[in-house]
Order: sequence, then C-alpha cells, then structure tokens
Amino acid sequence: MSQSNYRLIKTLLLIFLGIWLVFTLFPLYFMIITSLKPVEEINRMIPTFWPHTLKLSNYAGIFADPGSLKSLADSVIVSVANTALSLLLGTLAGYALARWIRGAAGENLAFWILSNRMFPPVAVIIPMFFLFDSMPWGTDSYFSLIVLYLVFNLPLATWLMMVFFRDAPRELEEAAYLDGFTPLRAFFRVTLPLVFPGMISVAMLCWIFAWNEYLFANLLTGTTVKTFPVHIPTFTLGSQSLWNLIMAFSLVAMLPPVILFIILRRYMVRGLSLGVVKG
Amino acid sequence: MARLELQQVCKGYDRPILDRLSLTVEEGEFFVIVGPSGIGKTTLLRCIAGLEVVDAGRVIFGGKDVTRVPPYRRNAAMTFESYALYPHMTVFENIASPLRARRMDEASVRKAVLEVARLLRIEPLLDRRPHEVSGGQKQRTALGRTLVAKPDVYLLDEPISHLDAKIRHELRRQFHTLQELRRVATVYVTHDYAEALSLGDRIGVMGDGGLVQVGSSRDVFERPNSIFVARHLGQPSINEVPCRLSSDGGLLMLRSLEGNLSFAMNGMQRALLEKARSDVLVGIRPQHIHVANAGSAAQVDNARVEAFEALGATGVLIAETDGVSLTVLTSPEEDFEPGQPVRLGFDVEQFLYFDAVHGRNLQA
Amino acid sequence: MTAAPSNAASAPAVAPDWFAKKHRRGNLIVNPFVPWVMVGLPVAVLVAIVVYPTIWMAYHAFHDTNMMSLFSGNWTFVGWQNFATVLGDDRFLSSVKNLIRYLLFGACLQVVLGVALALILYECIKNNTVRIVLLILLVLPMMLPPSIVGVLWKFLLQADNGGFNHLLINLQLLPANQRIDWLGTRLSLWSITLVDVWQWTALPLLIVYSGRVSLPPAIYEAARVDGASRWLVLRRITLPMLKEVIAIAFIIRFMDAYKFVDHVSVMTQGGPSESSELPVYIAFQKGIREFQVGEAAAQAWLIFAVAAVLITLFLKYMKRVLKAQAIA
Amino acid sequence: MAQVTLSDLNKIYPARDRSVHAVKDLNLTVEDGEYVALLGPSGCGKTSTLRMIVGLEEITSGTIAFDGRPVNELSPEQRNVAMAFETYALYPNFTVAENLAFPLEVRGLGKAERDLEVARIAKLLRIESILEQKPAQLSGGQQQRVSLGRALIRDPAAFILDEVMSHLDAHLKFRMLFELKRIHRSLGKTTIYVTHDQVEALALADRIAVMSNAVLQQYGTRDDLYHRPVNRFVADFIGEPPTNFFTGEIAEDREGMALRVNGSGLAFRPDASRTAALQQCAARQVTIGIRPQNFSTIPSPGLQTVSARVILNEYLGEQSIITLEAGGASFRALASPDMTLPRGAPISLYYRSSDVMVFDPQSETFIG
Repeated sequence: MSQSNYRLIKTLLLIFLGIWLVFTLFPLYFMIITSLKPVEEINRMIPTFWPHTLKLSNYAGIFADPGSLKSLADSVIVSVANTALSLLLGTLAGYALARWIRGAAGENLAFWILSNRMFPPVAVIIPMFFLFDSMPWGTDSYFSLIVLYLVFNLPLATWLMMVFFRDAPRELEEAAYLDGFTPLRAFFRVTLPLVFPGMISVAMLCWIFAWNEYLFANLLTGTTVKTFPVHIPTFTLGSQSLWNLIMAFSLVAMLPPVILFIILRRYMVRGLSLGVVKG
Repeated sequence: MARLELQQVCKGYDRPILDRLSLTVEEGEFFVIVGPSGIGKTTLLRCIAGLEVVDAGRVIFGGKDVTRVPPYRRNAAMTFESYALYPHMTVFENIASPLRARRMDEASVRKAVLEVARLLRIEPLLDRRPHEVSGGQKQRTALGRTLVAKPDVYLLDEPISHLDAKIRHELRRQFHTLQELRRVATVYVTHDYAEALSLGDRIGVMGDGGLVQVGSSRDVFERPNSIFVARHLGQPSINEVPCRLSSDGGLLMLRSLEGNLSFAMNGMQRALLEKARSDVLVGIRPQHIHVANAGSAAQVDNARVEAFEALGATGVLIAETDGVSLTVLTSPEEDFEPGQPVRLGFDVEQFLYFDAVHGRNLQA
Repeated sequence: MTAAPSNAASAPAVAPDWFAKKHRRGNLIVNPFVPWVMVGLPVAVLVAIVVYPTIWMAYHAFHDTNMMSLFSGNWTFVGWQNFATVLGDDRFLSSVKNLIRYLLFGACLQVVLGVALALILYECIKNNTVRIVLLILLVLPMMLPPSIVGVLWKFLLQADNGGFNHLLINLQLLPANQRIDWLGTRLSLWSITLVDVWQWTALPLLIVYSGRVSLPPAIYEAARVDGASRWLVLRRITLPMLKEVIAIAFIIRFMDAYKFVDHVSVMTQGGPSESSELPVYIAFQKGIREFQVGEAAAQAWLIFAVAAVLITLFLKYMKRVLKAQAIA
Repeated sequence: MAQVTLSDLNKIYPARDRSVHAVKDLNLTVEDGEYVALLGPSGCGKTSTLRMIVGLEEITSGTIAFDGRPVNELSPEQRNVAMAFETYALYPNFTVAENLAFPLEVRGLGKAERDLEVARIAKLLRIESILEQKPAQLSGGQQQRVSLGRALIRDPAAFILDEVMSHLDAHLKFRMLFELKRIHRSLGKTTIYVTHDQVEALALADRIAVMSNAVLQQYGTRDDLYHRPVNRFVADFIGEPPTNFFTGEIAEDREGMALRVNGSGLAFRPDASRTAALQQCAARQVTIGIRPQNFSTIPSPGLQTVSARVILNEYLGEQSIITLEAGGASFRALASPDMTLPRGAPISLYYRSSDVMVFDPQSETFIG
C-alpha cells in the first residue's frame, strides 16, 4: 500500500469515527439542552438545537419534589444493599472456588453459577411474583428487589471474584501460613488486600447493574417502593409528558454510574468481559 | 531438638513424584537438594512445610511427628523461588510478618527486625516496598522474613537462582557465614550444581521419585553412584563414551562402540571391568582431558578441533577423534581454529565407569 | 553421543502400591468442609431464586393455571396443550421472527461496529490523551440506565417534533416537509434495534480496544522489521489474535440481547399493533399482566430451552479460551 | 552484507519532569561480517542503541550508516535488517513454519519457494520436527530457535540479536553458544548481539562494546577487555568470579615498587612497564585490581608471592573458589578442586606481576 493511499484510507476512517461520535453524542447533547429549556420551548413544532433560554429551574423542580427524591433514595437503598450482599457472598464463594475446590467439580460449579447470569429472567420473575405476593413482605418491597437482583449480580460477583482470586498468587498466602498466620488471618492480612482493586470493580459493576435495573422494578414494585426508572413515566401533565423534567431527572439519575465509569474505567474492562480481557 | 526426619514419604499427583523418600537432616546441618527442574524438589519442600499433605509416610521435626500438623503450627520457615514478598507491605512489615503472627509487642518486633536487617545489610530499604528494590535485595528481604522467625527448620527454594552471576557469588558467601542457619536443620533446593557443591554439608541429588545419591560434595561430584548424577553435575557435561572390553594380544583394551577410540587398561581397572560383563559407559569429565604435549601418557594424536569457546575463567574445546566427539576444558587464553589438529591427553585414573544398561557406577 | 542408558532413577514402569491405592487427602490448611459451605451460600440462594422458579414454571407449563386457579389452588394437568397453543399462536411466531431480526441486525452490527471503531481508535489516533477522552465519550451510552435511554430516544424519535427527524432535516438528509414515523408499525423494531446499537456498541468497542492494548508490542515491532504492510498486519496478525476477545464480546452481547426487553418496554410496549414484540416481552405480559400462567410458563420454557443450548455452547467455548489463557 | 557505522549517536527520551539521556555521543563501527557484542548492565543504553540501528526508535542526533550510506530516515524494512527479540515475539496464531515464512510472505514469495526456504532454515537450526506446532506448545529453547530462524530466513544486511539467550537455562545456553557461533561461521553476516551477560559476549563476539550510563566505555577484543580494561567498571564487569579490588598506595622498598593495600601488610608488585607508568603519575593513592583466576597455587619462576589464610573454600567441582584473608584484606582466588584447604590454613599464592591492574581511585581510569 502506497503512502498516499494509506493517508486517504486513514482520513476516511477518521471521518467515520467522527460521524459515529456525533451519532453517540447528539442524543446526550439534546438531553442536556432539553433539561435546561422551559416547557414552552420544548412544545414548539420545530425543536431548537441552540436553545433560546437556558435555566436551571427544572433541576430546582426535581430537587423540590419529594417523590423524585424518594425514588432516588429507594434506588440507593436497593442498589447498595444488593451490592453489599452480592459482594459478600461472591467473595466467599469466589475464594473457595479459586483456592479450595479443585478439579472438574469446582470448574463446573463455577460455570453453572455464571450461566445463571445469562439466562433470560422470564422463568424467574413470574413464579417469584406469585411467591412474593403470598409472602408477608409482598412484591412491592425493598426486600423483593434486593433479593431478585441477586439473580444477575450474585453469579457475576462470584465468577469475577473467583477470577481475581485466581490472579492473586497463591504463594503469598502460603508464605503467610508459614509465617504462622491461620487461614482466616492470612485471608484478611494478605489475600484480601491483593484482590481489593478487583473487589472495587465488582462492587461498581454490581452497583451499576442494580442502579440501572428496570424490568424487575417495573413488574414488581411501584407504590411503596419506586426506584427512579419506575418514577420517570410519572412526569406527566394529563397525557402530556413533561420532557424538560424527565430529562433533568434522568440526567441526575444517570450521573453516578457515568462518573464511576470515568473514574474506574480501568478496573471495569475485566469485569465487563467476564474476566477474559485483562484491562 | 531441631533435627528433621522424613520417613518413607510418598507424594504424587497424576504421576508419583516422591516415592518412599527417607532422609534425616541433623541439627545444624545444611542439606542441599539438587536436581533438574520439574523433578519434584519444590514438592518435597512443600511437603516438609505442610503446604502439601503427603500421601504416605511421616514428617518429623525434632522427634515430633508433624505429618498431620498444618503449616501455621509447624514452625518451619520457607523462602519461595518467587520470593513471595507481600506487595502491599514495606520491607519492614514483610520481615516483621512472622512476629506479627505471634502477636509480639511492637518494641520487640522493631528490635528483632532491625537486627535481621543489619545482619543482611538491608537497613536502608526498610521503608520501601518490594517493587522498589532490586532482585538481590528482594532475596535478602525474603531471607530476613525467615530468619526473624527463629524456626525449627529452614526451607530455602532456589533462593538465588534468578539473580545475576555477580550477586550470586556475594549471596553464596552470605549463606556460608549466616550462623543462624547452622542452629537448626536447613534444606536448600537448587538446580545449579555449583551452588549445591559450594554450600551443602551434604548433598542429595534428586531424580525421578526421590534422592538418587546422598553424600558430601566430593562424593557426588567425584564418586557419582550413577550416570544420572554424573550427568547432572558439571558444566560442560561429562563426556559419555560407550565402550566394549576387548583383549588385544594379551592387552586389555576399552574400545568405543562408535568410532575407533581405545584405551589400554591396567590391572585394577581390569578387575573392576570384568564385573560388568557387558558394555561399559565410560564417563570422562572435560577437565580430565587436556591438550597435551608429545610424550605424555594415554593420549591420542589425531584429534581435530570442531569448535572452541573462550568463556569467563575457562575455555571449552570440542574435539573429534576417531569418530568420537569430546568436550575438553582448557585455559581461556588459548585459541583454536576449527579443523586444527590437536593432541589430547587423558587422566585415565579419573575415568568413571558405568553399567551400560542400568547406569550404575561400577566402582561403587 | 550414542544412546545412553536410561537414568538410574527413572520412574518404575509400574506405579508403586501407595500410588495405585492412594486416596485424595485434601490439605492441611482448612477443613475441607469450609469451602463447600462458602460456595454453598450463593448456591443455596441461586437454587431458591432461580432453580426453584424454573421448576415451578416447568410444572405449570403442563397445567391450565390462570389467575383464578392459582388462587383457588386447583389446576388440571393438560399435557402438551400449552406448548401447542403457544406454537400455534401467530403473535408468538411473529415475535420469534422479530427476535431473529433483532439479534441478527442488533448484536452482529454492534460487534462489527465495535471492532471497527476500537481498531480505528487505536491505530489512527496516536495521542494517548485524545484516545482516552474519545474512548470515554464513545463508551458512555453503555453506562446509562436502559430505561433512560429508552425514554430519551422515544423523545428524540417522535415523528412531528422529534429531535432526530429535525437533525436529519437540518443536515439536508430529509426534505423539510417530510417526517419519518420511527415508532410506527413499519419501523418500530428497526428503531429499537438502532437504539440498541447506540447503547451497546460500546461494549464490544471497549472490550476489543482493551484487548488490542494488551497485545504485546514486540510482535508488532517484529512485523515492522519483517516489513509487513499495515493491511497485512491487520489481516494476518491483529484480527486473528483478537479472535477470542471478539468472540467473547459477541457472546456477551448476544446473550444480553436475547433476554433484553427494556427498550421495547419503555419505547413501544411491543406496539404499535404488536410490531415490535419479542418473545420474552410477551411471556411477561401473559404471565403477570394477563395471568395466563400456564401458557406463559410454556413460552418461558421454550425461551429457556433455547437459551440453555446457546449458553452451553458459549460456556464451552469460554472454558477453552480461559484454559488457553491460563497456559500462555 | 554491510558495515554499520554509528557516529555521534544520541538518544534523549523527553519527559515532562526529567528527560532521559539514554545514549551519549556513541561512535562505533561494525565491520562487514563482524560479530560485535553490545555489553552492559540493564539501563546502560544498549537496547536504545540497538533499536535505533534497527529503526524502531527515532534518532535524536547523529548518524547511522550502512556501508557509508546514512539510513536515519529509512524504515526497518528499507534498512533490510533482521532482528531476534528477547521475548521471541513469535506470532502466536501461526505455526512455526508460518512464523518462519512470514518475512517471505510479506515480500510476496510463492508458497513453493517459501516452503523450500523454511525447510532450509529448519535444517540449519535443527527444528524440522516442530514445524507444525504453535509457539505456545514450544519450550523456551525451541521458541528462541524459531525467532532466530525468522531473522535468518531473510538474507538481510545485518542481524541484530537482542538478549536472545537471557531466558534459557544454563545447559541450554551453553549449547546455544556453540550453535550461534556455528551459524555465524556458516553465514558470515554482520551481527550485532546485545547482552548483559559477559560470558556470552566474550564467547561469541569478535569485538565487544562495553556500555555503562549511556556512554561507550571500551570497544575491543576479549584480550583488550581482559588485560587492558580502560577503567575499573570494565575490569569489574568483565570476568567471573568478580575481580578483587583493593585501595592502596604506592611505596618503594628494596625490591622496587610495591602497591601496599591500606590497613594490611598485603602488597602487590607491578611489572616493569606499569612501574614506569606509575612513576609518571603523581598520585600516591591507587585502586589495585587482580582477577581471582590470575592467582596460582603452584610456584614457578618469575612469579610473585602473597601469603594469606583461607577463610572459605568453595568446592565447585571443576574448580574451587577460595576466599582469603591477609592482614585484614579479603579477596578471592581460584584453586584446583583437588587441594584440601581447611578454614584457617595458611597458603602461598603466586601471580604474574603483569596481571596486576592499577586504577586512579578518583577517575577510576586505568593507569597501568
């Protein structure tokens, strides 16, 4: 390939990249300006790409609305509790699988646990709906969401923690035994610090999945417990959607995972690829 | 009370690694195990440490059977080939680790760690982390972590194999002078025969399944009990010439099976070789062949240089004579061109004779 | 040198007695019971929330369960009737067609675009800071809650005053008096696929980009010294070496897309007139909104069975990849 | 075939806080067909030099010329050099045969021709039996041969070998030394060999360039480096076991000039030419160096004597290293393994006065 030919191709590729970038960012840009527009400007027949007026009153409205705040709080409660539970159980099981349950039995068990994450939850949610409905806590509760989010977060946490524990050299733990540390002390003193970055990434991934979850929340809850995705459709006036408020609220709700991703991007690749790609 | 005993120890994974291995290392003894990589040296250490359970047999520390005792209650200290330093702790904390396990008070920990650090000359590094120090310093830190524990048994797994030649000289000397290692039983594992010969009070040469020969440095190097031992110790490797005994007009001759090399035998060798009753494998160390002047005994005149390398303190000549290729140790100052004719002399009394079938030393 | 005699210490041809009859002795460090307890906890949880419901569904797939019978507690065994009903249902069959179209164009396009963008980003942009900033921007959509993405695009794709149509008009790609009805019967499924591509191309992009970063630079230097052109390096070295990474990205995307109905649920609710329905979505509707539990169960089990086959194949492949990685 | 000339070569890696001067004013000529080793500890600039010669690294200033023709602006491919990498850098998805054939595939050779060449190289390197395997299935030694083969197959102007033996075990390394020498003899190509191991460099190279701290210290034959090191660094770096160094002063007595080791009764006598050199220079304080292998335990006429006590006798099979002590100074010597030298035994050692090296203690340069 000649040099000029290569230049031409490179330019074309960069143009393609640019178009994709515009395609990716345009909706986000539009979301941001919409959240800053007054209702009147949004309801015009032709949307404005350069808003005439920008104001923060939509955000003020969100933060003054108890319903919105409660839904964010509900999301925090459910996602944090679920993450803590997934991480705790996943760390224990991941450690056992990585270190102590050897051979085909351990491997098959690990893959079975992982397979739970891939199955469509349709076979889970219908029975659980009826089961929880007959239980004292009912479907519309923190408990039901915290437990049901384990369906996808627990396999992920277990699998990934296993991968991270496998990466931590066994010899360091053995050195600790020879120093005289019992297995429990060695685990906290040596092993856990080694997998700490892994735990952070697992926690973040579990948290983001729980935070973003819509389907279970939509089907099971909505009155006593109402996470933010379920709250969004309530921004209406009659049959009219209040897009300015929806967008402002959405922006607030999506900010935490975005910020976490930007900070912890390096640690997440491993988790997002189920441990296959070392980030 | 710190003698180490192994009785009929067996360990295998998909194949047997240690087969009924018995060994006693006396208190204060520095015992070196040498053998090719992958032969099970590390497995043996791990069995002694308790990181692996033996399949059969007993491990005894100072008269106490510890076969079923977990590693954290055995009071054995071990350095790992990879050093296994805790990356998230400073050098100080790494060395202090065994004392922390014993929940020793802070002042005593400080005192003990500083003492060991002074002994190993790593005091300036105590605040650094393992990734900030050199290989030799890592090795010293790992050693410090074992010394500070005052254990009943020292287990050292290839402690200096991955370091540069210069540092190895320095650290070998350190192992010679550390008095603490002479207090109890020490087992040192290496694949480098020079390290083994230099350090071991006794040396165990390990082959498939267990120790092939146990003895002093001179025993294993000069009187190997099998061709396996002879082959593993020595660089360049021992020359192996398969020969057949023949009598040539009343004179007993050893004649090489390939090519046409032959040596006349004297009476004692003859008595020895008649035991063999089959072909003999003659082992000739490269330093027992030399480039000779005319007139010296047991020599060949028609050798030809195949290759020559001047290494550090020695030169290595590969010469071909009568269809047999021989490695010869020379001075590095000499120079040989390929194809050049040379005259070789042999120290016949230093030859080793092995059974051609089983490889046993016939003199043993 | 001729054949030397075998090592004096070579292993005996017959395994020794103790080896033949040895039993696994575990270890001296932890009680072998403890690890099983540690694994047992999540396994018990998964049995309770995944295995038990699946069996419950299997049972009801063969019964005429609906809301009334569920509460009264009497239902009758109907054999394969529910399965027959589902497989004979045009709504279900058309949803299967939708699913195939959605997976084929969605998951595949995401992976192809992701690979292309990742490699363009790595090969054509040399400044590291610029690269990282672009990467973060390109990958952002993946981190957004799918429900918000659905709402956002529903807003953008409105036919009359939707931002997307007007963007096209402004770019002169659409006549000013024309509007595309993105969420109408004809285009609704395509629009959902488009939104999926917008959100999820980021995943293969990020994975493949990271995979490319971790390829050893020495190999590329070797190729430079060998004089290989960029195209040859891409075709013969980069893509083959990224094969596993790309495959894993595809597997993850495919299985996620297979079960993913958030966008459908938010943007169209399967409409208009069932044009964007997917099997999983129908099963939910039938089970929880219409309480046709028996039929929903049969349908869920069909979905489940197909997933089981796919997952088995995919995990087998992943096992192989991870094994190969462990060796290298 | 090419002569490679480096003139005033510099490499500076710019960095925000402190830029690194990796190669300083390097001048070096490798003659056509010569085998040259670039030797030095890690971080001395040898790898940067090599990467500039290959064309993988920009040249900050100076010129690299092949046969007198500057190649600064040429790509590695245009320079027509072949390189074997420390990490082998084999293409993991190719078989051994495909790896070997890749440089030819790049040049558009047909399948039949490629197979022919691969067979030729495989024979030369004795790897015929592994041609269909993937790199991951090979041992370190085999991978190393394949990477050499990929360099050899191209018939380039020069071979560049980067630490190619650093990951091999001792036995294998020993065998490969002979192999590499045999291959070089049979091809007769210009070869530049980068290593940190002095044994490899001494064994293989016609000439050796010793580098340290980005600067070329000495460029010469084995004999030059061994007997006439330009400074203490070279004397220390070349030779194993390590050279003995003492700080001492110049003194005169009845027998002529003596080099007294500070704080001990130990003294060495230089030969006539050194005595002359030392009388020229004003310094009284000197660093004395003598190699362990230059001590002999056998007296012979014309040798000088030192007396010492044995501290440590390391029996190493083919030889023994003895550590000695004389009046508070400690040093090493090589001895025959046959000698029994218990700890504390007195011993007389003999050396040739021409083997005593003397360095300036400040500048560490070789005086005589």
